[in-house]
Amino acid sequence: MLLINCPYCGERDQSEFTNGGEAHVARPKDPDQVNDREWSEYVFVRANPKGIYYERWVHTHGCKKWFNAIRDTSTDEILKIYKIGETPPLIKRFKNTLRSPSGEPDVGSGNFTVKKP
Amino acid sequence: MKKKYSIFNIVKNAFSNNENWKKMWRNPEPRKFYDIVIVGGGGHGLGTAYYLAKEHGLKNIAVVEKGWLGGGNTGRNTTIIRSNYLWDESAHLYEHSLKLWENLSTELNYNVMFSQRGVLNLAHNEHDIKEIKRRVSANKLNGIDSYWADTKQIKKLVPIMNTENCRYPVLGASYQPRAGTARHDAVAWGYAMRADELGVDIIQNCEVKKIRTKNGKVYGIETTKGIIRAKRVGVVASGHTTVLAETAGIKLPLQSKPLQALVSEPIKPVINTVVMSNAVHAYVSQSDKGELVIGAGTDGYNSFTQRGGYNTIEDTLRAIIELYPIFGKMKMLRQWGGIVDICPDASPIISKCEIEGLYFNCGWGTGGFKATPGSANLFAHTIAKDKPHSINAPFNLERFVSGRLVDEHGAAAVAH
Amino acid sequence: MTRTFVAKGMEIVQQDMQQILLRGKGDGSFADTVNKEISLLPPTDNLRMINNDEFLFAKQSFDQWSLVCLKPKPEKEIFRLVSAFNANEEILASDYSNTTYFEITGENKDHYLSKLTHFDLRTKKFPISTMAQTLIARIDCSIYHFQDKYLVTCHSSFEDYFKDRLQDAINL
Amino acid sequence: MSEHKIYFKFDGKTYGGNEGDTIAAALLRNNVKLVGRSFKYHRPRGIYTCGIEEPNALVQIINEHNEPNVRATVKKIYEGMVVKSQNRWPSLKRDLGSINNILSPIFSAGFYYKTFMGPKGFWKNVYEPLIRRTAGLGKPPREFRSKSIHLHHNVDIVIVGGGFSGLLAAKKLAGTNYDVLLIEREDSLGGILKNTKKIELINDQNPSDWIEKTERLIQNSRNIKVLKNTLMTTYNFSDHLIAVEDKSVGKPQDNEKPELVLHKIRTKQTILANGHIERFISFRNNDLPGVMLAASFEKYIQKYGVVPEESPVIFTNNSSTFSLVKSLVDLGHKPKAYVDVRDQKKIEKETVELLNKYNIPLYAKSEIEGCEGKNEISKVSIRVKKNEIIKIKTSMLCVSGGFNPDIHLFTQSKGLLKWDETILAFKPEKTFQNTITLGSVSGNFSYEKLIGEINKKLDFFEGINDLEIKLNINGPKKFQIKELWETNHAKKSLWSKSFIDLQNDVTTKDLKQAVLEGFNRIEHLKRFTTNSMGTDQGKISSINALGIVSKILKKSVSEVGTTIYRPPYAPLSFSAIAGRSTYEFYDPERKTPVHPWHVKHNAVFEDVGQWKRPWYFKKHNNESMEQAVQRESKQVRESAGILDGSTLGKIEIKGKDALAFVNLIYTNSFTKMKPMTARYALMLGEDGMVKDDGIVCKINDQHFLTTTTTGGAANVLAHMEEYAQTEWPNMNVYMNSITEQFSTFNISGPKARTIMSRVFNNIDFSNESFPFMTFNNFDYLNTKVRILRASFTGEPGYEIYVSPKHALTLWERIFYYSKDLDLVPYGTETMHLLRAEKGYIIVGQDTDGTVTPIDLNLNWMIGKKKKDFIGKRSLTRSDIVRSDRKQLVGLVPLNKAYGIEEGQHVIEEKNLNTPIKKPVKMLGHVTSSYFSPTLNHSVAMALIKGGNRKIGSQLYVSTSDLNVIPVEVVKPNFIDPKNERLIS
Ligand SMILES: Cc1cc2nc3c(=O)[nH]c(=O)nc-3n(C[C@H](O)[C@H](O)[C@H](O)COP(=O)(O)OP(=O)(O)OC[C@H]3O[C@@H](n4cnc5c(N)ncnc54)[C@H](O)[C@@H]3O)c2cc1C
Ligand SMILES: NC(=O)c1ccc[n+]([C@@H]2O[C@H](COP(=O)([O-])OP(=O)(O)OC[C@H]3O[C@@H](n4cnc5c(N)ncnc54)[C@H](O)[C@@H]3O)[C@@H](O)[C@H]2O)c1
Ligand SMILES: Cc1cc2nc3c(=O)[nH]c(=O)nc-3n(C[C@H](O)[C@H](O)[C@H](O)COP(=O)(O)O)c2cc1C
Ligand SMILES: [Zn+2]
Repeated sequence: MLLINCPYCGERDQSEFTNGGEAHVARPKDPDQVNDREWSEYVFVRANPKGIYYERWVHTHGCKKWFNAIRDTSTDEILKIYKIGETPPLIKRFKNTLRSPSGEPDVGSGNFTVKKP
Repeated sequence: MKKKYSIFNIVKNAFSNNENWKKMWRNPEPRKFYDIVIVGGGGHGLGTAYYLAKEHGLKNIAVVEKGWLGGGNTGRNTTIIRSNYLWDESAHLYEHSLKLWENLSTELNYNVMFSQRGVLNLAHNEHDIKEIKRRVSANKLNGIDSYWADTKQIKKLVPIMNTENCRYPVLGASYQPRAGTARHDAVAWGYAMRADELGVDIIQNCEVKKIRTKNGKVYGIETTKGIIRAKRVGVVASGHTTVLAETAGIKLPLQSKPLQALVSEPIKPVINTVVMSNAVHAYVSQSDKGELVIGAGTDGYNSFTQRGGYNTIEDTLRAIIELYPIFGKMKMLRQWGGIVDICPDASPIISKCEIEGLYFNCGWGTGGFKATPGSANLFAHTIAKDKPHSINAPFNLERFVSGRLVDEHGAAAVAH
Repeated sequence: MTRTFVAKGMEIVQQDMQQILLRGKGDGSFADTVNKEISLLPPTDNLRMINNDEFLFAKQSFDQWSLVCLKPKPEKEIFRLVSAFNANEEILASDYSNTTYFEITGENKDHYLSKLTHFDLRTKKFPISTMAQTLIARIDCSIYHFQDKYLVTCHSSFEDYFKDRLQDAINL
Repeated sequence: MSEHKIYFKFDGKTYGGNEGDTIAAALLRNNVKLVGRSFKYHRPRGIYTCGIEEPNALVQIINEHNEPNVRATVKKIYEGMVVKSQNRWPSLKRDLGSINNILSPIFSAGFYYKTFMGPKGFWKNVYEPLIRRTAGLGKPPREFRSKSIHLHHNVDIVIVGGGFSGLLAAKKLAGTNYDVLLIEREDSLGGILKNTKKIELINDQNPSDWIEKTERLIQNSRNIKVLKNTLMTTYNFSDHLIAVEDKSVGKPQDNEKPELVLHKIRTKQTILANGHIERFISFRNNDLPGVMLAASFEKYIQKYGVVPEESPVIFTNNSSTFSLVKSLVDLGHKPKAYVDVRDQKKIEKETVELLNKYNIPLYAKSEIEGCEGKNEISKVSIRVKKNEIIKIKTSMLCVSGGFNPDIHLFTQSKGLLKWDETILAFKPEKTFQNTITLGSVSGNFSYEKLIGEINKKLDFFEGINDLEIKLNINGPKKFQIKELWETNHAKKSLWSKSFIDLQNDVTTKDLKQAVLEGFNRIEHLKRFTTNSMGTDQGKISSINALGIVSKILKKSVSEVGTTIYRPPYAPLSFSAIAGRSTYEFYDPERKTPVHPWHVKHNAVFEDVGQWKRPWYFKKHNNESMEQAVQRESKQVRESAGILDGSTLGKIEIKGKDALAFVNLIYTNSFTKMKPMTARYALMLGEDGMVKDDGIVCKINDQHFLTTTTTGGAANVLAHMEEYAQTEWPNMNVYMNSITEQFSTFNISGPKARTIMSRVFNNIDFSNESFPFMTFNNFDYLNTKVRILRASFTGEPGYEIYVSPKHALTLWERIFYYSKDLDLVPYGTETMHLLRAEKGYIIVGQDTDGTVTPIDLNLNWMIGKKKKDFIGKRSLTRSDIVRSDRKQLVGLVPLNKAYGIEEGQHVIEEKNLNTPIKKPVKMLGHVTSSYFSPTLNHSVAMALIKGGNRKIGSQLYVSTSDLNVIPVEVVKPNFIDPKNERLIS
């Protein structure tokens, strides 16, 4: 259960929010100028990285405002929250396989919890 | 078939104190080159390798799995199998699979415990009723066993269900008697054993890091065990498919989300039918071991952590005890998540792509276990012939450009 | 109708109040328009509420305010205020009077509410004279934190459900 | 001990126990050792532990709604409690299922997968039903509606475990500015101090006095709250914790009160001080009743005052069993033998001295080979020097195989573990969340180091107290252990078993077999053998299994790894998780202000989202829905009807850019529209599919009012907000949902105008001054109304918007004024029928997310000149412009007596050959179908392939019993196609 820091209301339980998928996907300014493939990418294709992910949330059961977040989808850690319109901050990909609880390790799936000898 | 399992063979082994069993599959080191590499050792991947060898007589095949066989969604799903889908394309796909299920234990000589105990999909409002009746009609005309069950029939199948005295009463259901469940792990193991027997190299603990291409053609894969060259690569990595596709420069319309499930403590049988409900979101069946296997809805955010939000579990159990008040005294034994890859139209992709020799089988989302034999069989066909089978032809990648989706969300919009 | 729920160290009174929901930039022209009608300046800090005997004025987020009439007014007066606010073309004012209002007092009010909401009511997190929009008993509510009481509001179609939940939480 | 005896029943026989006894303690008090049968082989099983880790002693509580699988070692007795053993028939002593034990060599790991495959049909009809009959442990519970509640906490620090370390941590935090919650699963604090003789004195006081004093200090500090009888079960992400409190410990359940409270906790820091779990050692028949973990045995003595056996045999591989000996000798009892696998030299001198002092035989460098007995142990075999076996008679054997830090919660939090060679166990290595581990859960098994550890780890908290503790320790100060997971059997037998998972009947042989078959990964081993998949989740067995497997695989335990720990820590009640938001509170029922009137007038309601909407009104009790709908529909067309449309979503949109905004949101163009007029509007998704519809009223270019479908209200507002905030943040536009601020009534029918003129006698409703699709605000009584001339029935109609406070009054006034005008209240079903006669669509019924406006022949609603609107671009994709897409048409049965069923399919075939073997080609399906009382035949709408071109042709519609009905394809407009009545 994430604890999400709404930029307008403060820290709230995840159950108050709705995720809005990838952030910074601009709608084509002039849809008629893009071809079918480009348009289909806008409508259907969203980034789905394992790791650093720029995404949107909306505080559905609170202020109803949208905002952006950077979350590591391999750990669910929220690394940064920023408002709509703000320049997306750069987060250096942090390499910390030890911390990743993503659950598909080499031997037993409990093994990510075990420090390698 | 070399490894013949039977009661005689079991007794024989019993008398040697069970100390002479043979390995179910080898543990080979990867070769430098394969004709075909399948990425992903789930049911779909192992099955694909099996059918490539068995039905297309192909050799020099490897399955590369980053963890352990069946450790992905194959090993963490609620095992519901049915074929009563709305659109013709889907109905043909899942019915193809269901027919294979009906003979799978015999075919593999490994009991996958396919249990045709019937599946009910409940209707809780007028909108559900309309949708379900439409689906039942379409199923019937497609030759699939599908019926409208009224509350009385439901009560007969599942006496413990609370159909009236609840917020959203049960008004009816679709019922497919041939549908049911299977023992998920056995499916992966059975396919693995038989594929191995046909010469397929099954390589575990080997993560594919990158798909290499050259001049628009597949060249091979980079793995944690080194580079493996391959003429054709089939990716069946469920939740991780986009991660792999991206390394070949391909963007797929998939989102990976957690889907959670839980089991209760085991009890003597009380529910002999699989029951699903969309409006009151929960589905349940009881395993042959006695625990209730309960599925939740997907969590609404992308994640690769194989766990989801606690609120989803709470919502699921609210629905469960609303529908089955006798489960108020049951206890949750264990709760887990898988990562499902969801397509915008809730239908899978079994398709070639713009890179020659690269094939994708993905987008099964919350419902691909039931498709395991069918999907594997059709994917093998697609790879072997470099051309889709007529059944999987509609499930191509082009559909997102042209708009010819197979939208299995059903009537997602609500009336009035 | 004033309805009361009582439990140990806690009392809930349902009140008749009225409300106007305001949207706008919150700039000078916004403040002027509002001030002219009710002689109150809109709070500028997010989640801050100010009040006098007549009105409670709270900023719910950067472009949204709620104005609660703590003492009932003739309906005509509300209509007048709404149109006066709406005369400013950069303000949207909607009559939100059809809302349900509960005042909760007593030293056990936090404990009691914690049966129904995950919201952090500790004063260090939810200071006096602030407001919050959150979930109580799984429905959308606003909570206004007064010196010695909470004012909780929700949509009126949830009124029956909400009252039943309040009573249930008292019983158990 | 307490004088007060409590009487309860176990398997029909009455026993007496003491207050505070668990079922297990009370049974041991009565010398009952056999309490259940195992899962697979139905072997007799007894009480193995004294706590939540119990794998064997699971019972059913009959008088608590038949609750199954209750741990006898946790559940406390009360007067009149009725308990039964599980998984046996006909009785616990003589259980038919135990025949499985004889067949056990066959039931080896993975047995099911290798057989039961043929002949055809046998699996389904013979084998599976047989297997299912043996499934499960307890019997299903009985119906019951729980009153368990939730309680939320927001705190700074949670301490899990009120044992020695937990108490010390709390003591350090007492009086600070942190809000602290201390959670202890037992009914008292103290943990190991209460359960063992390990500590003699703390600051020169005996431990129970020290606990009491410390507890008082904690309770008096204003910042620490203590919850007892509360089990921490779940450690979620973001330091979100779930704990469950048992409210009916030692008393019968009161069905009117919460029996459990689920605590949902948000914290900043979590201190895990939840201790350790003792391990066993596998040997032949290590599952026989009478085998018990050594620390558990001591806990029965210290905590419950029960001595399960005065002279047991003790078997150990570590230093901890000293205190068990001490506990026994202090009471004047004497263990029969003390068997230690360690070399005599390695055994702590305190232990040797104590054993010598009381003349207790010590067998060093020896091990238990196995034990014998029928329903409980009668003798044990000890392998002493040079493989020599000696047998000793005893009824109990206490085993200690070392300790595992109780890492379950820690790994749930995603912390990392490390194998520690000195304690031979996994212990926390790296935290993932804000977690601190203290005491034995952190792998610190030394009391001396405990104070230092706590001082160090809690140092960063502000204003923390100093701890000064002096300890007098009984026995060895340092924990020492020698690795031993399984002892050797004296001889090989097909039937001899040493167990690893007692609950799921997994033997060490099964593990070996699994490895032989290639399941050499721990997760495979688990699934193939079902090891640690029981209700105890392998609390005492899973690490032992790793030990054994690592030996077979010749790998280190670290390399083998653990299986993943998943929540909950121990089985957690469904109804506690669900809390109060179920049964009567499952989902709110939203009601309109006129609801009471509807109830009074026999409305039957339909669930639409959370709303209760009148579906139809029963004129009398015998009237069927069909009759009512036919009557209502006819009456609307002949005179007038009124519908409560208050549930429709309503949105007020305002701002300088409002016009541009609505032009982008809807397909229609609103630019040329005159102020105070209205327009039927469509909303698409970016994929070009119809998403919602409604009426848009324009007050002026800056101010609009729109309606949405009832079910779509929230989504439509969210959709608008999303675009306004994220896509076009520079647009000056605001919107408010005003759904609940206005009640809406739709009056329509030939007499609608008369009714309106009577109710609002100052308004001119003539076509000239109040034309179709215009609206205005009016003063009415003490309030205001907005009236819109629009219709969804094809009759002249008006929509009245009024403040909900006045809604019921107005509604009643309308009836008052219509007494002689035959006004009928109608529900959603009649509304659906009337609009279908006109060919108006219902989004969600005639559309399903795959339908474009073009498919619906609503091209006229697309603002052709608009450069852009949401979904526009998608309408030109190749598949969307195909002329053979499904299009909306009307259907009329050729034989007017036939009714067409909704959801049936339109086909070209005259007959269906049943049973259907080959798929039948379907053109599309019937989206709406009603019997029109006005036309006296069925009218239907359908989405069929190339429908527009098929107008006038004959096709067939299937029926649910697989017949066909010939139909004519027509335009979907059955009544008043020229709209003459509508605008009359
Ligand atoms: C909780 C839950 C409940 C479900 N319930 C049902 C149900 O009731 N009925 C139903 O039909 N379906 C259900 N499903 C869906 C179903 O489980 C999946 O659709 C199906 O199992 C997918 O099979 P697969 O073989 O494609 O994928 P998987 O079994 O996930 O196999 C993919 C494999 O690829 C491997 N892999 C990934 N990346 C790499 C890489 N880079 N290199 C090497 N290997 C890699 C993974 O480790 C994994 O083993 C459920 C899913 C979940 C999570
Ligand atoms: N020398 C030895 O033989 C030996 C062996 C092991 C430990 N030790 C020592 O024993 C001491 C143990 O102290 P400690 O405080 O770590 O353990 P403890 O056993 O005293 O306390 C743990 C407490 O946590 C409670 N608890 C456990 N899980 C819980 C849950 N999920 N929810 C709520 N409560 C829960 C238990 O009921 C118990 O009261 C340490 O000092 C350690 O060094 C000594
Ligand atoms: C159909 C099904 C039945 C299961 N039954 C049990 C069970 O009886 N006991 C148990 O501990 N786990 C059971 N599990 C859960 C597994 O232990 C495990 O949690 C799940 O496969 C996910 O893997 P992971 O937890 O290792 O990530 C079951 C899983 C499935 C899919
Ligand atoms: Zn917010």
